[in-house]
Amino acid sequence: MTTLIPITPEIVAEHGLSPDEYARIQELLKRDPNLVELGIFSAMWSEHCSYKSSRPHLKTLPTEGPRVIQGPGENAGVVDIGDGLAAVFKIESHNHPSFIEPYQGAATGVGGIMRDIFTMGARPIASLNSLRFGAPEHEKTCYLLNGVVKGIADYGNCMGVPTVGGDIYFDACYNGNILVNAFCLGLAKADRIFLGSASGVGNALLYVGSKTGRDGIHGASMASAEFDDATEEKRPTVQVGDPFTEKLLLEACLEIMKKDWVVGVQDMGAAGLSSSSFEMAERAGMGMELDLDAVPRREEGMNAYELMLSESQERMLFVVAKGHEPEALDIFRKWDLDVAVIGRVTDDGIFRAKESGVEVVNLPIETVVTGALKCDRPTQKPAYLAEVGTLDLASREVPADCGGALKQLLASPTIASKQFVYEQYDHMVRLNTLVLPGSDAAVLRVPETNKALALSVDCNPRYGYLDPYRGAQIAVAEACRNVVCAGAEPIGVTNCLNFGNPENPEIMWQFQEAVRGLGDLCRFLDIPVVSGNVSLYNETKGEAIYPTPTIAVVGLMEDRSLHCTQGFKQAGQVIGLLGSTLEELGGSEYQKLFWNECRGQPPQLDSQVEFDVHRLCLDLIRQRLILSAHDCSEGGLAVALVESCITGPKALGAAIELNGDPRADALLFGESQSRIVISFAEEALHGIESRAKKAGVPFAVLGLTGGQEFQVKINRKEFINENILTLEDIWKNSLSRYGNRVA
Amino acid sequence: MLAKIHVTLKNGVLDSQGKAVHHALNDLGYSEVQDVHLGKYMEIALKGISEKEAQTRVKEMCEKLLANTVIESYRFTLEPAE
Amino acid sequence: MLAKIHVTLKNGVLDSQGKAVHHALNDLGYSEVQDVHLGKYMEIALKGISEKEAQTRVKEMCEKLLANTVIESYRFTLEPAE
Amino acid sequence: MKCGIVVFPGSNCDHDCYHILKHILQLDTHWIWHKDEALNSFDFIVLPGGFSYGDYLRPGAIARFSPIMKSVIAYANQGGRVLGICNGFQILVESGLLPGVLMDNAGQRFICKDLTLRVENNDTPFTALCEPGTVLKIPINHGQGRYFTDDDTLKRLQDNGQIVFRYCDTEGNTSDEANPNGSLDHIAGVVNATKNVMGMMPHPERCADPLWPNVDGQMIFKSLIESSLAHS
Ligand SMILES: Nc1ncnc2c1ncn2[C@@H]1O[C@H](COP(=O)(O)OP(=O)(O)O)[C@@H](O)[C@H]1O
Ligand SMILES: [Mg+2]
Repeated sequence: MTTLIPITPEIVAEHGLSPDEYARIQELLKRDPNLVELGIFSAMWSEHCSYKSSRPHLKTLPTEGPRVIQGPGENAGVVDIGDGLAAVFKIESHNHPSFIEPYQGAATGVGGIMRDIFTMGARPIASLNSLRFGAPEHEKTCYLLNGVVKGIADYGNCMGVPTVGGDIYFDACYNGNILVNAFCLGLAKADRIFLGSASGVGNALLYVGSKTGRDGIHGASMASAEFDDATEEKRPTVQVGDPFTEKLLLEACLEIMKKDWVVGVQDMGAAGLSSSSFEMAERAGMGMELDLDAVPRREEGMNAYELMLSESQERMLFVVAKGHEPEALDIFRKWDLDVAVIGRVTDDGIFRAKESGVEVVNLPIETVVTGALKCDRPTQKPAYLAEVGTLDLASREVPADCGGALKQLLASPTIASKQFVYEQYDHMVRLNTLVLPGSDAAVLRVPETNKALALSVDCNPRYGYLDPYRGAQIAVAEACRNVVCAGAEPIGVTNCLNFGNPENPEIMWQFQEAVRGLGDLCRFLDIPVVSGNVSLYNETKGEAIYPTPTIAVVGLMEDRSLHCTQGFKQAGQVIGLLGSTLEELGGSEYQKLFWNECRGQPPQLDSQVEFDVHRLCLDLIRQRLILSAHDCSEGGLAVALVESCITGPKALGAAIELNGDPRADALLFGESQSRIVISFAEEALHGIESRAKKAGVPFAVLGLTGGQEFQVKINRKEFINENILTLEDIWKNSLSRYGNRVA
Repeated sequence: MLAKIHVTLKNGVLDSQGKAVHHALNDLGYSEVQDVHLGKYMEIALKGISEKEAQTRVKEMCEKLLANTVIESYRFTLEPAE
Repeated sequence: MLAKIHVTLKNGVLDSQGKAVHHALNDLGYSEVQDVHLGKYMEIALKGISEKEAQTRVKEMCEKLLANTVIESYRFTLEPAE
Repeated sequence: MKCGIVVFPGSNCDHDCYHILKHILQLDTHWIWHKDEALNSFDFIVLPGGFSYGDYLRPGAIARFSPIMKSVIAYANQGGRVLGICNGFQILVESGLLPGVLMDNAGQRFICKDLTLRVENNDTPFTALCEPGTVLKIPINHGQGRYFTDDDTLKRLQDNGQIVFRYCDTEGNTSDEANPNGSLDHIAGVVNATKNVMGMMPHPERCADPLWPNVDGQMIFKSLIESSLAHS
């Protein structure tokens, strides 16, 4: 039996626990743990569950605000949006599993984040996904892209939750570690939020969902260990998703949550039954008693160790008030789900589990949940920064053919339209999507109100590589700017911090700087961080990914009719720019594509300027002075202008005149922040000018929409003159050409 | 030559389709059904290679493309073409 | 008893999945691949019935549910359970 | 006017259909649970889109054996009007109420996007308000929508005017480029011989709420309402 195996140092090491950590377990328990207990410690003290490296830093984030109903610490964050409703949202990573098995890894990532949302009592209404792949020419990239996208599509589509946006970057730093970050947003009644808390002695513990199998045993530990060649060889069991069961689980949960005898609920994610039961009991300061024989299982002969640590998907743990078990069972059976009463809440703070009548686990709950050794990991400014920090533009030439350069940029899979991807996602189901994917932010109406929510997710990893502090700030700024361009006011942030190995002080420094940047800008803009997730150890053979603090922002619009999109609406309208263009090429896509380097300083970010631009843009949209707004991001002004030309009701050309000192390529392709391309009817010019002046935001007229050519003059000299339909074909179809090629 | 390939889920991997079909058959009154597993079957016609070569090449195709060896196993036979 | 069932597309029904796999294999350099057909393979464990009964019952399951006889044909064998 | 929407486990466009029929078109709209056996008197019923039974085995294959389907089949055979949208269409072909099958999209990918259809026959309760040749803009959302049938059946469908919609370009011309999934003869929707059961892959309920600029989908529901009024 698993409990009789003596614990050797080898077994401890296999469980990813250090000798110090094991000594601490012995000290806390005043005895040796048995194997099941060791497994539980190993999972609960893994980086993934305990946040031992990151917690001290995360504590510094601003998490409060008048709208915040629930900040970090629960399954998802909750923000009040008025009318008695709340937005419930979170983003989470499924990076390691998706590298091993892209389809199932991404699918179960989507399933997991949706469970986080509906466990809170919210109906999921929209998903986003943020993806990072290796260099396009890397042999695995195309396969991984297709597998991940299909996994997200099949799961989300079957669930009937629209996938309305996301972002995708390609860079060699992800060759050995792709990132799959999934975001989900739900709506709930503000006074009917469910928490993962197991209170009330004698209350019943209900297991609901799929049967337990031997899936991903030690998955949580795997997600916390660096990759090496052997990991791929071993091909550990990955979890397999069943979206159909999850759809039933969703409907059943929302049905049962109308009852007032549901005490608490939590989904079984990483570390499965262990983490859900321990965390629920800990939050309520209670104990728990489990009968493992009652746990529904897929295979015969599963032991306590496997039952406690399996990561089978589509499972939840409910606590219902004593006496209501029969009603609860009826509801779940109506939905054809496996359900069983597997235990009770006790009051002594101890977790006990029995297998065939024999006690196999007896652990003090608080010790397990909060006892992990806090790591105050050392930090050190990375040596590479000194090498890459400078960029001598004088020795790099402006391309002779800027039109050709523009075409190359438009074809880059990082910049090209993501239509190939989002066409595979149902982005319309539930009839809320007012602005479909393809604009800066998706906009969803809030049913039964006049409101709408705008969503965007962002993070440029190259900026983070050159300066993690500013990289994180820009990620926040850009995600907010996207939401503002749609006409919404940012009200909440969730984040997924993807980094390398925290045991390396240089990585830990990156982490610390990014968290500081994220916190500083959110504080400045007064937007609370209400949920998040940390994914560390994203490195292979010592090669870490670039710091990737992915930021998702939710924005609120009181009047949904005031939403705005990025495309130019018709010919003969004036094109303008809010914000100013500096000579900044460090970390740009242009730099990477033409000089094959990532160096210098990332674009500057002035928090006040950013804030002012947001205010002004929202003001112009609300005054109905502008007809389109589009954030300038990768590829700079030229790419933003072309995108606006192409993404309106029909492709339009434009005649643009730029003036200024920066060199031509910086004016065209530099990625200066806090810039928004707008278009408007000529009559509006005056109003816009005076409002910009009052707001202290630089504003310039750039040209006019219309014709078949995309034409740019700089200081009166023509630099670009291309047929807009040619540009449209390149931008719209490059990614599908890439994704549809075989091998 | 004709390669006949069976691709099935590895033991212990959740077979959600099999589960659904199993339920459906039980509901239809086939109470004798105890378990259902669903897999793929492929026939690949090959030309211009020896059986020995085919053995290696088909194995390679399975590993690379036809089966997802993280969760699936495969087996195949080679037969002379009809 | 174990029923092993093969469900394949009837002749003349375009096998777009097979075609896609065929292309993919050719692109991967397997030029010896002449043709690919994809089908389903199912294993159904049966209990408490005779082989003769099973013969009728499995045929019925195929006709009713497991194959769509508008486009698919099926064949099966029965084996004693291991 | 009273109508019903059948909810299978895994249906997910049921709410959308309900919203359009109940809130936009103001009909007396009812849910019909798949485990129910009896069907009340409805003017028409809708089998909505989604992934009934996860689309496992084949889309619609398992749902057609839901308890309610016996009544749906009886209802249809007595002339009751049944509209199957997307997964609903797949269930109708699997249950034999409509001819043909719906196979994997030729491109092997799921597709969600707006596209255009041509109304081929307006002599059906589902299209009575359209002129023949009208081009409707209605989104599709499916991975298995390639309509297929044998030559004889196709001939019969063509001769009897059972092909109700074909995929076309914005000008109304059919072509392989305008056909998103490789459907035989560009078929996007068909009716049965008695024209009281229709299946279509595009989703009219996704373009029937005036909150969006496009309400072409209303043509189908309004036709149904109009002809049901005439019928009763
Ligand atoms: N993985 C994805 N899934 C769905 N939609 C995506 C994805 N990646 C990008 N998109 C959509 O494509 C559009 C452009 O994205 P992006 O280039 O990141 O915009 P921006 O640079 O303005 O943030 C957005 O509407 C976005 O939601
Ligand atoms: Mg972006």
